Amino acid sequence: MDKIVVSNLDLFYGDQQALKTISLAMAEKSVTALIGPSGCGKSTFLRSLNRMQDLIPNVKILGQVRIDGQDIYADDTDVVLLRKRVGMVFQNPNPFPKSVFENVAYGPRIHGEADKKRLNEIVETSLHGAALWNEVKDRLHKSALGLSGGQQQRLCIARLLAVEPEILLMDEPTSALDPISTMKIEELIAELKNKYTIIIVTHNMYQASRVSDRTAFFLNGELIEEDVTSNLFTRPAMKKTEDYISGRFG
Amino acid sequence: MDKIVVSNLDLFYGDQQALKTISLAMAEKSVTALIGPSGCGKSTFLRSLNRMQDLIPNVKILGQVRIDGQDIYADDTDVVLLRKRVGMVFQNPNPFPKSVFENVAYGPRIHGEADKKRLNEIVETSLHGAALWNEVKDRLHKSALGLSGGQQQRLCIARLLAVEPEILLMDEPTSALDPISTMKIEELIAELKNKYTIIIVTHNMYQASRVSDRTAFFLNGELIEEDVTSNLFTRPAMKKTEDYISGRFG
Amino acid sequence: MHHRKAWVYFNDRLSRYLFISSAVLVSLIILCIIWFVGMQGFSTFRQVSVIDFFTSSKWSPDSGQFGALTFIAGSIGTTLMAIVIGGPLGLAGAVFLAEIAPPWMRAIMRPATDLFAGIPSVVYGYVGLTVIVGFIRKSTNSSTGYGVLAAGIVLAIMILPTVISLSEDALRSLPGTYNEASLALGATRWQTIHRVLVPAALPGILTAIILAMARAIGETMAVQMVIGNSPRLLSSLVSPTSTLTSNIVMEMGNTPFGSTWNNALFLMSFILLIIALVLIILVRTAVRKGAVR
Amino acid sequence: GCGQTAAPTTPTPSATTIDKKTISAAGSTALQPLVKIAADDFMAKNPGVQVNLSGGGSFTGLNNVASGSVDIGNSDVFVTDELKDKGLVDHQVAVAPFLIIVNKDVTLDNITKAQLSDIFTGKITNWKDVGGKDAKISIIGRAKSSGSRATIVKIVMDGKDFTDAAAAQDSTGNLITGVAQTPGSIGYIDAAYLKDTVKALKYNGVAFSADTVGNGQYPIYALEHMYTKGAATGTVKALLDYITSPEFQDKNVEKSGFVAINKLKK
Amino acid sequence: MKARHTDRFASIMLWLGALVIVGLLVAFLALILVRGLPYLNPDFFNGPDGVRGQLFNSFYLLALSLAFSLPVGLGAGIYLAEYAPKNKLTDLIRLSTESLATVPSIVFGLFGMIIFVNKLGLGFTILGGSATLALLNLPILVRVTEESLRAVPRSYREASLALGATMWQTLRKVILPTALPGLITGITLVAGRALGETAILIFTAGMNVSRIPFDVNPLAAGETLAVHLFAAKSNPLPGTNADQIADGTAALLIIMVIVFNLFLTIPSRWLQYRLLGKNRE
Ligand SMILES: Nc1ncnc2c1ncn2[C@@H]1O[C@H](COP(=O)(O)OP(=O)(O)OP(=O)(O)O)[C@@H](O)[C@H]1O
Ligand SMILES: Nc1ncnc2c1ncn2[C@@H]1O[C@H](COP(=O)(O)OP(=O)(O)OP(=O)(O)O)[C@@H](O)[C@H]1O
Ligand SMILES: [Mg+2]
Ligand SMILES: [Mg+2]
Ligand SMILES: O=P([O-])([O-])[O-]
Repeated sequence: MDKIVVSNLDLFYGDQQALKTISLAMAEKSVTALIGPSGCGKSTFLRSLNRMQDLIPNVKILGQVRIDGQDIYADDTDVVLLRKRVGMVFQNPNPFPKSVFENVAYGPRIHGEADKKRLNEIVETSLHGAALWNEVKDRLHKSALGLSGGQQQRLCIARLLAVEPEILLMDEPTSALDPISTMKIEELIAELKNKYTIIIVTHNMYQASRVSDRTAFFLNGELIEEDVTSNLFTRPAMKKTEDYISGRFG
Repeated sequence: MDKIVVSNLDLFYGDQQALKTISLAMAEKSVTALIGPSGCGKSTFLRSLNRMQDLIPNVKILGQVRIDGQDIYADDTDVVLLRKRVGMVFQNPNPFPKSVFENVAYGPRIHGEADKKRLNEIVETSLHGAALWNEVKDRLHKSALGLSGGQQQRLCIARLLAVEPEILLMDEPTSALDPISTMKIEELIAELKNKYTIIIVTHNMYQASRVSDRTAFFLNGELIEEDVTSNLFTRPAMKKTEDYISGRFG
Repeated sequence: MHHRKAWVYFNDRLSRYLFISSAVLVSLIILCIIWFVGMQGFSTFRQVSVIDFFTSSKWSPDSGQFGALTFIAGSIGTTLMAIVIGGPLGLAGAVFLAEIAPPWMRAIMRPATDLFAGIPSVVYGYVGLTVIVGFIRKSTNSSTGYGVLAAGIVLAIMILPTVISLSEDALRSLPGTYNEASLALGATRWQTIHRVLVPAALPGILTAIILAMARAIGETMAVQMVIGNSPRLLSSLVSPTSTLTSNIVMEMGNTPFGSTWNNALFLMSFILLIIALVLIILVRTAVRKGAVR
Repeated sequence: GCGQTAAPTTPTPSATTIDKKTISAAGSTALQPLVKIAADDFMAKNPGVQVNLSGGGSFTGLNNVASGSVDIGNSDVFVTDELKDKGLVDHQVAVAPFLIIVNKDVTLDNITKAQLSDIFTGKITNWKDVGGKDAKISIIGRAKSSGSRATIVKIVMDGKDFTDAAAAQDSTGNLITGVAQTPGSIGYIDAAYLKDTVKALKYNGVAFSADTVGNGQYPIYALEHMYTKGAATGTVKALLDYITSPEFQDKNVEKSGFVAINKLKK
Repeated sequence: MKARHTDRFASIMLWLGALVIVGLLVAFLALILVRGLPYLNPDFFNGPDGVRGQLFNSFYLLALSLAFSLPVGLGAGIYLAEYAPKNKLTDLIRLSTESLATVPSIVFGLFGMIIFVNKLGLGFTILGGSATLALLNLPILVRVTEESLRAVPRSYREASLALGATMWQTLRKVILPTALPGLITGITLVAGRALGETAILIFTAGMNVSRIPFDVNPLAAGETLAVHLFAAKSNPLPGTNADQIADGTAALLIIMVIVFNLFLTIPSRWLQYRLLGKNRE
């Protein structure tokens, strides 16, 4: 069943068009990878799925994005609820200037969890989930800004897991991670797939082929091709895709 | 000839030790890769080579770092000159809130280049060098903050190339880049190696083996092993290194 | 090239020395003023007992009685009043401007707050005297309407621009990623504001509140017009009393420099400084304790 | 000399010459309006001369003239003991009478010394006790350091102190505003400042006028002084001479609500 | 759902707060302008009791006081934000700067009077007045400067220094331009205070104006509009239209502040544009 259906999505920054009539459907409990050269619009596309793009001035969006059949750009959409359901990990780690614990507890707290014990549990589980627990268990109450780049990124993933969204948008979640953390995150994705719908931007084609069911290739704001991952990497339909995959591009 | 010689370097954040008695020499016109799990101290090590760590309060540094035989932590070190000679690309892209052009022209300008024509040339060459020219040539005078993550990172590389340092410190320079830009940067590194001494932090072992002459493996603030890259990856001397490389770690 | 480099370094060094000497100069000036006020003030104690000065509310310089309790209580009272009213209102204004206001509203309100800052205190005092005092008299059934309430309201309005502009700047200079990160977790705008943005901007907001408080406790002309200036210990919010500043300005000009009376007024300025110091430290620790966790 | 600058109609006193181009006066705010008029006239008559004027209060004026930083110190009060030996010379330039004013809703027209004293000391707090309607009395006075207040204390209250319940204003203008808007209020001002927003009371049945002050029937007044350090000379003397000249005293002093100094019977 | 209601409620409260603030301001402006504007005719400026001297003095004093306090205040703020080691001494400086901001201006006035009027024997002058004003404004300038600089992200600093820029170059080309809006806020606050200050100036700059129109001699007497207004309110001279003078002056002061703010914002926009490059999004 299709969880997310995007139809004819156009997006403009001022008068520069960043997404050109994108149509794409993403199935429930599946992983979709977005690949493409830097600046082709992957982040932009991702951010328009939970209306993060609303925050940038001068952005114009045309077309439709339906989640569970509901147009998220309809006037009566509850954006807050939307964003709780559609969680996001950003390209650059962005922890709050709070303690490690408070960063992870933030989501549950705002959604009404006040019980100390439950919070402790959630924080621990989420940090385990993001493969960070061992490194921070002794400094839970120190500032998150003192973590290394990769630690910060995993913290952001833990923070997201703590709110248990239905859809996970991940913008290069492992680009700052070492292979071992990366592997753990990939394992996590494989596990989460059973419950969540996941869309992941990655520059690493091995990663795309390891974790995703389907892959979409973007170029210059256009969706060139979308297919089952193994097909796309072995028998791409389009010349441009082939060029990109084989590194013969540009 | 050894360009950089680090001996018995200890570094503390407050009372937490982040680097433990590191000794390491890096030869001129060579590429050294630093690998290791997230949080092991790679960035910290890199930042202590151009005294960027001076900017963080409560950091204590013991031991010696010699560049061309000169102790850079000596009292009479010219830190400004040091940093011009030892350029750095940061883990997270950090362009100035200025136009693309002004970002790249910044370095040459502060080092005295005022000639408009020369500046234009430098900016163009540097942007070419960082594989960014084509994407930004029409928006040179728009804000750099409107670039995509990968574009920002390449801009920072271009900005660095424009000052022509002797040593390049690169903290995961390609983690936000797509394979094609990555390839270009790797080619660039291969080319620059003829003139510069390069130290690169990377999580990508393929990258390490592709670009570097020697590789150093860090773990928990310690330097576990350092060797010719092909040796380290194929015949590591230490068990820990082997575990990490084969992904059997942790 | 070498020549230029020397020049760049010279500039760098020169600017550093200039900054250091500015800091030294400012420190010296501060020291001078504090020393001057302190010296002048402390010579009061040659004639007056320390205990009397702080514990008595009998201010009758002609008969040698210098009890400043009334003024101390008045100053603390009005300042707290001003902060209690003006602090939250100003902070609300700042949050509104930084996070909520549509552009057109911001375009009106931001310059408007700057204007507030430019209105002379005499005008505030006059509006207080003719509008607010009358209003209080009628609505509280006090006989004159002068008092801490009137002064507090006038001061609350006067400190608005300080609180608003400085807090708004602090909020605006936060990286956009905090906002994004919180909203992406499904936080409402208000949750984002009070759990992430305001705590993150706290140092700037604190500075705003402290400078506002400083302005409130040190404000003279406007307070003096609406406080009533009777040397009677604060007993109700709507009966005339005095503050340190109002009494200083009422009596400073007409008392001979060097006389005990005049010295006592300087001592009162010094006390003002001490009260401010204590309040500043209190605000800092209180807000830090309360919000960062 | 001043020959070429003196206006032909002005009989310039022979002993004075214009020496300094800029002179300054500071002090009493009560006297300031009068000095300001004099200074303006004087500058008009002597182009090139600048008279700098400031308020600050009587003692500020006395201090400044004693320390030599201004040429003239204006004061409502005689020089204080502390400054007695500084060689200050007194020039009395006007008489400042004081009025008792009340809010317009007060029905009284006259008040006696005893009643007033009882009100100000806080013994009487309701208008009905002095023949008015049943309403609370609010006193709005001046600060402890005020010359006006000192005069009232001395002449009306025989040295007794004001009640603590009295509110105070720093300046006559604000006092008038206060009395005008507060029902049942009473205060005192320099006669010069009377406005029709408040009502002036007769004192012991006598209304204030230049004549009643002159003949001693209206006793609430104070002398206004302009002090110099040592005998006045040059421009300073010329200015003081101008202020005390019959021409200025006749034309301006009474118009400004003061009483000419020579009207006073010693 | 509770969060949603709280959000709605908070939004309404914030809007209300904003409306109260704007309402207050509109009320103030209306009160002042409606009363005063009718009197603002040429005679009000050039007539016998005209205020053109006061008007000029207001700006002149403001300019001089900024000229004294800006370099030092900015310099000290920059030092505290960028150079100063973090220790007890700098904390002490910070603390005393803040508490100095509480000293009532009249004490500054007396301090200024003793220094400039008495000790240096200047008498009541524009120079003494503006120097004293500068003292009053220093603490605020220092604090605001430090705060604005601290708000600039560290990554800018790092990026610039890593390119081999000196601290001064980094400051001039990256940090100060980025902090400019905050600095402007500080200057506006300070300037507003300078334009509206009375207590200080009565004791240092005097209460009348030079007879020469637009006298730039810093040793001339310097009554400003605010002092003029104060004088008209507290000692309403008989025979003059004191109320009209006061109301007109108040209106003029407000207009002046508006003009000044414009003066400050337009060049500062331009300056930031210049310093940060053509930064159109
Ligand atoms: N400013 C700081 N204050 C305190 N601790 C810090 C600070 N910066 C780094 N650390 C700690 O020092 C250790 C090394 O950090 P560093 O940033 O060097 O790691 P790294 O190897 O670069 O990791 P990554 O690959 O995730 O970037 C980590 O445990 C980190 O949490
Ligand atoms: N805020 C913005 N204002 C203007 N242009 C923008 C903005 N954000 C992105 N763009 C432009 O839109 C295009 C798509 O950007 P986007 O960030 O989606 O790329 P991306 O595919 O995520 O690249 P990367 O892999 O480098 O992160 C780019 O050309 C970028 O410069
Ligand atoms: Mg992106
Ligand atoms: Mg790192
Ligand atoms: O201002 P006074 O005349 O009352 O001193």
